[in-house]
Amino acid sequence: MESTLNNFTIQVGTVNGSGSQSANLILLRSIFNMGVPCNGKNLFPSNIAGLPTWFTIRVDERGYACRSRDVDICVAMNENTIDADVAELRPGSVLVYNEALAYKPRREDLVVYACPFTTLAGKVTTDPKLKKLVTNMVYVGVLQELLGLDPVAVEQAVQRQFARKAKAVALNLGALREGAAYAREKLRKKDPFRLETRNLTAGKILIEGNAAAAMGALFGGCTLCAWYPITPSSSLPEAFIEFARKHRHDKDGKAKYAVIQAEDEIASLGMVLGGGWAGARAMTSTSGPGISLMSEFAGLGYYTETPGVVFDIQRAGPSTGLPTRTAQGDILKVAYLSHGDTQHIVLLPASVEECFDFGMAAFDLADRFQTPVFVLSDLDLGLNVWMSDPFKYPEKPLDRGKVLSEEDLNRVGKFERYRDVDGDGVPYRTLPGNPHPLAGWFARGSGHNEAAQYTEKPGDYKRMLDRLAKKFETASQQVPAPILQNGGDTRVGLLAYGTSHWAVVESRDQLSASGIQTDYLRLRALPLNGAVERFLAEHERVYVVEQNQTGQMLSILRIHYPAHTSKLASVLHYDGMPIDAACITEQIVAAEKECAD
Amino acid sequence: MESTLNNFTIQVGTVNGSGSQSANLILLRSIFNMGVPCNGKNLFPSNIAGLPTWFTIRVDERGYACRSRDVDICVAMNENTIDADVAELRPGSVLVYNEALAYKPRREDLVVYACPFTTLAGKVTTDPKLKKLVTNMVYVGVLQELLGLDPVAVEQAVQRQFARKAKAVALNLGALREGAAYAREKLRKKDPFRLETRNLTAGKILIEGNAAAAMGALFGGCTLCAWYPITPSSSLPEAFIEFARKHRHDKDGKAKYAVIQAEDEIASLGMVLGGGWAGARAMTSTSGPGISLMSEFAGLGYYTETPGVVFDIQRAGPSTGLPTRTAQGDILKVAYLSHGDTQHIVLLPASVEECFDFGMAAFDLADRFQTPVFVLSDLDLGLNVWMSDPFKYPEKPLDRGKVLSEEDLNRVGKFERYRDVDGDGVPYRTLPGNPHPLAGWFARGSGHNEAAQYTEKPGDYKRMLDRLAKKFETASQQVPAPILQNGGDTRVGLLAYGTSHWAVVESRDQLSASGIQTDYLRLRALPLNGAVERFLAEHERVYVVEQNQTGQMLSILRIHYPAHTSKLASVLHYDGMPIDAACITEQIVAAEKECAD
Amino acid sequence: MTLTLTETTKANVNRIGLAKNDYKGSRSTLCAGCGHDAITGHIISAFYELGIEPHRVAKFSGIGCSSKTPTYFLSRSHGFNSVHGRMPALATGALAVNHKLIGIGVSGDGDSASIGLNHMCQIFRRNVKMLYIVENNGVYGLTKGQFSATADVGSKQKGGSLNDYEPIDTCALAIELGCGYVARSFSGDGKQLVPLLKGALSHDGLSFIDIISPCVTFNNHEGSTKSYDFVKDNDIRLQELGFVSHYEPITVDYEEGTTKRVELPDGSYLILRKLDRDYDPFSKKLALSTLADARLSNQLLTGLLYLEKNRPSLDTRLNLPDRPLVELGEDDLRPPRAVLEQLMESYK
Amino acid sequence: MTLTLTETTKANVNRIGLAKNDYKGSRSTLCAGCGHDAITGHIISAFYELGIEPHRVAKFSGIGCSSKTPTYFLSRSHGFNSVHGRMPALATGALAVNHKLIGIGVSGDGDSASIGLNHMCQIFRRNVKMLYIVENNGVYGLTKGQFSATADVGSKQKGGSLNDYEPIDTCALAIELGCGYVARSFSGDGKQLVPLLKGALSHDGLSFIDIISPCVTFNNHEGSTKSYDFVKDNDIRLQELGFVSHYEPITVDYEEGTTKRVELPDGSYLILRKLDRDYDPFSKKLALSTLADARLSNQLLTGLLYLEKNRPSLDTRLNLPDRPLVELGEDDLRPPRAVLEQLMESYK
Ligand SMILES: Cc1ncc(C[n+]2csc(CCOP(=O)(O)OP(=O)(O)O)c2C)c(N)n1
Ligand SMILES: Cc1ncc(C[n+]2csc(CCOP(=O)(O)OP(=O)(O)O)c2C)c(N)n1
Ligand code: SF4
Ligand code: SF4
Ligand SMILES: [Mg+2]
Ligand SMILES: [Mg+2]
Repeated sequence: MESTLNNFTIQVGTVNGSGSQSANLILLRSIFNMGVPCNGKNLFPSNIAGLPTWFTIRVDERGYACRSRDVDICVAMNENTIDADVAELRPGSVLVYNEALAYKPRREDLVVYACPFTTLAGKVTTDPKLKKLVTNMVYVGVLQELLGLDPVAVEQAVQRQFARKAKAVALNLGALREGAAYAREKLRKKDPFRLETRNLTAGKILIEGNAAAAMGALFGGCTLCAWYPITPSSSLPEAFIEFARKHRHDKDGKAKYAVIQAEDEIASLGMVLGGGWAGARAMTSTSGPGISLMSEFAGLGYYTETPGVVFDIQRAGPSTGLPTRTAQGDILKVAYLSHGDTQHIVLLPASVEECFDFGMAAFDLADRFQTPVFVLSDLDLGLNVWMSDPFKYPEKPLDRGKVLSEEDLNRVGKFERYRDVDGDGVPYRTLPGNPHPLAGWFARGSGHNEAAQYTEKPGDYKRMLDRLAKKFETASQQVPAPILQNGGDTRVGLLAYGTSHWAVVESRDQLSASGIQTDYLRLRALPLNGAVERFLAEHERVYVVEQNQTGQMLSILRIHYPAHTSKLASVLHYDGMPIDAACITEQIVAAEKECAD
Repeated sequence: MESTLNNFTIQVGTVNGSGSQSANLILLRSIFNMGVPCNGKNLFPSNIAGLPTWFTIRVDERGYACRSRDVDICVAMNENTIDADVAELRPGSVLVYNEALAYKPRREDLVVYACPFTTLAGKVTTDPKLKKLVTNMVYVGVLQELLGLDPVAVEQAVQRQFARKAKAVALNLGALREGAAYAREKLRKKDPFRLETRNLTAGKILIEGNAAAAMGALFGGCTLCAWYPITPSSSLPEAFIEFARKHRHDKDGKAKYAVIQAEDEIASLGMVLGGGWAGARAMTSTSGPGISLMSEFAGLGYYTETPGVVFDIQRAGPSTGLPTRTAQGDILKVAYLSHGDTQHIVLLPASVEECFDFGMAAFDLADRFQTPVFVLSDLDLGLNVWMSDPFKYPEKPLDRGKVLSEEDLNRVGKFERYRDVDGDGVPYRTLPGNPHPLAGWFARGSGHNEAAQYTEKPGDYKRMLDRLAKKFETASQQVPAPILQNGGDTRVGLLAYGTSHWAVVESRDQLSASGIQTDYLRLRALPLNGAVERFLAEHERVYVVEQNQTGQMLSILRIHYPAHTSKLASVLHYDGMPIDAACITEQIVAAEKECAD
Repeated sequence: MTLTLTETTKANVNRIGLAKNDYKGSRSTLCAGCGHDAITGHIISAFYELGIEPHRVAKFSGIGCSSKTPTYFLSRSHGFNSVHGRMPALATGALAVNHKLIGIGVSGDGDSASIGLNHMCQIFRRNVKMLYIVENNGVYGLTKGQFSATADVGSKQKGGSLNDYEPIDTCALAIELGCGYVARSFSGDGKQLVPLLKGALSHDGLSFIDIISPCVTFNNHEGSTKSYDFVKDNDIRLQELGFVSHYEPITVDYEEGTTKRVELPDGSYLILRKLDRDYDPFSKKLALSTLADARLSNQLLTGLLYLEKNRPSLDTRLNLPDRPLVELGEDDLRPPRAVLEQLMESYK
Repeated sequence: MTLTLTETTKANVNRIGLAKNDYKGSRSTLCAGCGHDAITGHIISAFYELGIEPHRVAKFSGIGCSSKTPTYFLSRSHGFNSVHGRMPALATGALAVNHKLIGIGVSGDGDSASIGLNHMCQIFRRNVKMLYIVENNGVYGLTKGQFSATADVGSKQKGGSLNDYEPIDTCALAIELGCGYVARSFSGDGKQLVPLLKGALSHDGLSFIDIISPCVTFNNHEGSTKSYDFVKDNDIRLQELGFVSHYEPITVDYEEGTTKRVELPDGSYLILRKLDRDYDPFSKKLALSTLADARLSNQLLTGLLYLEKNRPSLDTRLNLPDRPLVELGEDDLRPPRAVLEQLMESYK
């Protein structure tokens, strides 16, 4: 059996809008403060208040960070879900529940702790609103006692959570202590789950992907953020606003950035392209429905060769789908977004660190290749709290790409906007306001020649398309390269991208334990490049792991690597929950067994 | 050398807005009236008046109907293009030009006929506006004489063209006769191109694809047409309006149809889905940029399972591209239009007859599968004049799909909107207004279960997606099947769809002449079905012919038939002009040679 | 369930024998105290009291907290919760092919004045016969409180930032663009809102009601101009309203001079009782200038703003037969063989 | 080339030493006689006469015959012919990051009042400093003459069908939504239009000019309300207009009482000479009701409809520094290492 020391999953079931989020974050950070690796996932409804919500904390000394399918400790605070929550527990799991709920425990195979949370909360405040809020803190106190949370670590976490409000700190610590005291006095530890101080989180940070990406945009030199609210993307521009307010004002208090809440996603991308054309680094952030609305402008950006950055925080579903659930369902769509022969550079961050890095790199690539760059994050990465090494300050300066200034033009003496001067498919551009008499040119989404003049001539038109293809060929060599992890056996390869990574990491260990050694290539961008082909060539069977129904990345691989397509198989997960390791392991073990048969 | 009797191509270069279109159509129809197969292609600028435009007539007794790369007879009426037009002629070609142009013939290898068109037109009218218009008729007269056009056939064509205006008929016949007389008296026939009466067009029609599709919609029972103007789509709804005005009014003069010019393409598709949900057959028609804008609603239609028909008359380009040039560049985009795991039924007409047939079938399929159906035509098919057998009246009644009436509900006694009752993935629906107490249900683009209730449950959500996949599996068996033409050799297979068909037909003969026998499968719809796989399995090499840059159908084939993907190769054409046979033949001959090497 | 109903069901059933419960929907999942829930209650009252058969109703919405509400009333009707901002298009299509349906669209200020502004404006022009409600809270509730395009200049976001941009007055746009029934009301004022809703359902054309509907979670604080407190302090009623259905005898007594009876196309009456000011809802110019003045002086004017009875609705403009298009049978839908033959002849 | 220029170039160069030719663009490909070409000519005159350096100008457009025209003037400027209806978004983004550019957007009635209506309305609210021109011919020229949303009810299409839907009065919307410089003019009236254009370029905020611009090919027949003949018969000028640039001495003599001098933010003056009526362009209410009356009586009012000088433009609202964002260097764009370290600390 697996050790249960510093290795278990807690799930807290509450009602959204009930203030449980601060208790959950305090619990998470307390564990983190003890030096034990952990991360937190929020499972919430597409609703503002009153519906069930769950927070899961995965504590794992080995550093596994994907969702764990099984819950070890269930804290049940919501009458409406307690039955279902309990039904899903494995034998031996722990149930901590609020006695105030109309619930009678029926399962004998669980370790059950009933606690009078509401009564205990009543001891610290009589204000009914406050009481409701601090009820959640009581369970943190109970868990502190049951799991062996370091009280200092917890107190630090509380201090931090309510930083600016001493009263709130006192109140919450009070509730916490009530819970701890109750557990100490009334509950007898009957379960195996324990925490012990380690030194594994020193120097690390806890952060959501959207905040990390916004920070990337800040350090990436973004000066225009045009956006339209949508779950789960909104917190990205909102974080950008917060960072920019703090770190991007000049000494006169003027804003060295512009944020515009647009009327819709069409306008958001329009503003971004306007900004990019004028020479700024501009971004927007959205999710599925917004991506669909951006299709037409995406094509304009591609064909006029205008830089811009689009963050897509993917959520589940065709159409509105499940706005508060995660997926990797836009990749095929975004890769070719817009009618006609259009394609895009797509970055695929798997971690909060890559949200930051690619958040910056996206702007460099957009400027370098003069084209919209899409960064495909997802709800799991964007909204959940991940442990990470601190982000590294970029060593290289901004790459502003091929922009000709007045002096450049004086020197070069000629300029044609869409001419492939360097043979890499990437032309030069000038920015509006450039006073050189040669600088002016006219951008258009209709047919144009090297000199940016309107044309309908078949040859001109085809030549421009062919140069665009060459540009993307060049880009494929400069986007973030895939990362290879060798497992020492070339029979089975795994391919994944984005947040599926974390489940793959754990699954590879599970597979290895069941005798299947795997190599693993993590894709980090489109267009794909040579390393992918090599990986495919070198392996007998390659499983492509992704969180969508139709195997969208598999489709892209099949399009691009026909020679290797027969060795590709899909490992899919598409029910809206983040993918877990067992789901991959089971599918691969079954498939490998078939191969062996 | 090929026979030049009833086998040549005429190109007339004029200025758009100069009234040349009626002369061109008269010329085309005169040939048709002689029983000689022919069709006409209009090459016009994205402009209203004043820019160069060309009309080509391919006369071909064998029935070849694709664009011919070479022009045999060039009628040059436009000073701005005459030099370029002449430069492209092969030796031995004919040049007929207007002496009034500032042009000096320089090529010795052509048969040149200079005609005083303007002067001759001046003989029939002094009104400068009229004179400009009838100048074009003079060249028809000249060609009548030079090519041996039957004067009766010509006169019929003139009568028909100006049906309601006796004066116009007289004037144009006058101009025509001036041209003929001039040619008779002043020109000595020096070229080999001749027409001779045949009996090959009896009973046939000449029609544009957009008119044919509109007629399909009329006979398909469409009652709502919501549209937004865009080239080259507008003439489809406009034809529908015309047909409906004539054939869809009740005895009180009321309209048994509704046409709404929407504010944009988003609203067009929204209206269509509203109409489909309410129980009508509704359609819209658009082109690339409109398709992009429809992305979000397309996903709503897919996921709520709402019928609707979208005609996409494809034009060239990413973005605005070349609005008046043709392409097959939307197929990959439309197949998966919208974010998330969305897919669509797509019909691929190759002929005006199929525009009519699929125009009807699209509504049956939309109702049967309760989903948006896309009909992908293109500019070449939609706007050009094609010879065809007359359209056949449908033998089967309308298929309105699984709609439960009040009586049905009384009988069945239960109803869940999204339950897979029949095991084919296709659920039942009720329409608004149904008074049965069980009839009401709520459509939503967010997660829903069998009973159409909101849900975020992973299992519910996944089950609906899996049923949708099953529905499309069922659909793949009921969409128009591919058509096989056996060439008796299974080494080389050709795959094509839509208008590429016509070039393939001719190219197969050319290939055969150079010793390459081919089988040919013409795709007519997505989702693809078993017949395609069989064809791939049976051939050593399969060339996929299409009019786009990236091999979009090839990509779809690669996604769906990984086992056969290595034998697929692209034959592409993407400069905005309709594909010609030689372009295919050359690419295949070269590729086959490589295989042989 | 947090519905506030305007009246308790005195009689147990209405004129078509249905109980109020028959007009309800599934349980609301909105925040307790949300203005939208109160509006849901008033909608239920209006339909119940009018005795409309639920199956004749078609409900439409976009996306947002407000757009969720059609599930909370009339569960026996068909409904369509579509995509953000595009409800008018969907409703237009559905009601064009079945103009016998009683259409009700519920939207939010974000849905209608931000992303969906174009479609809202165009449906005013098309005058689709339906009731169009904007549940206006000045913010995007469902995405957590960002300003919408109806937020007033200087109004304060929960986080503290002020709105910089001119608000869009949807009623002024409706009047400007030719809508024939335009009203503004408040979610908490059933006495005013229910008659307005009933009047709207009796109007022949598009009727538009902008209802201030406080978002208790994100826009009910001080400094907000869409809070319960602000409305209470600044609401000025243009008139007192009553409604008499075409099937009821007129029992309301009305004084000459201060009360006006306006007949609606279905024979019902709106009763307008004069309050402080003498407002004439038949003048477009007056309506527009009154709204402009109110905005300048930070007043919230509620009541019937504008009424114009004779604008042709979409189905009239489309020259539709009485029998809705969806009821046409195959004979009507597919012209006979002879028509195709005739058409083919014309292309020969 | 079919440009109609308002005046022949008397002096050969303007105050910055450029000839009128330096303000021209490539050859127009529009129909001979198209109103749009005349407007192009007036735009050239305005920029030439104001002596604006072409490189400081950024041109924007959507899609349509009208939207093609930015290629026909100021070829030394940068320009962006974007997608249908979305020009305002593009211009907003570009001018937010470089508010020193002199922005001019040219759109059509289809582009702005049909597909792009939302974006046009929102740019009024945002008050982006730029000149926004709608070349209004009541039809979609480029797609061959379908009605646009500005076509008047009952106006006749070339094919003969009548328009059924209320027109959108873009000027009324502009005024309603807070635009501070709103005018209507006619492509053929350079005397009025050129001063209006110059005034617009001196305004600090969005200036909007709706210019009736007949489509000779599809909407110049009898029964059209956007034909040359209709305009000639129904055009009523609100005032006579003149413009005096901030760098010129005021030489126009003006009579007390009948002439008004309005100073613009850059020190230039608009000169308004009273005609028949005494119109005050500073009153929003008057502007709106005057427009409403004119519509009822089928009059076409041209001239300066509304002027409000002190609304903050977008760059002010965004609190932007004087130096445009695009000119910020790496030091400004990327905060120093210490900031990242500090941020990282806060997440530890
Ligand atoms: C295309 C698209 N963009 C953004 C969203 C996210 N979204 C959902 S609701 C909403 C705003 C709703 O605001 P409002 O209409 O005022 O409704 P309220 O919630 O305030 O009642 C937004 C932006 C979406 N669903 N679709
Ligand atoms: C998304 C999209 N839909 C439709 C079109 C087709 N289209 C091109 S121009 C135009 C209308 C232009 O009308 P207007 O703006 O009035 O310009 P005008 O030609 O009359 O000057 C349309 C519908 C398009 N280019 N893009
Ligand atoms: S967030 Fe606001 S609008 Fe949404 S349900 Fe809660 S109170 Fe109502
Ligand atoms: S079609 Fe009309 S708008 Fe277009 S160029 Fe010709 S006259 Fe001008
Ligand atoms: Mg709202
Ligand atoms: Mg127009």
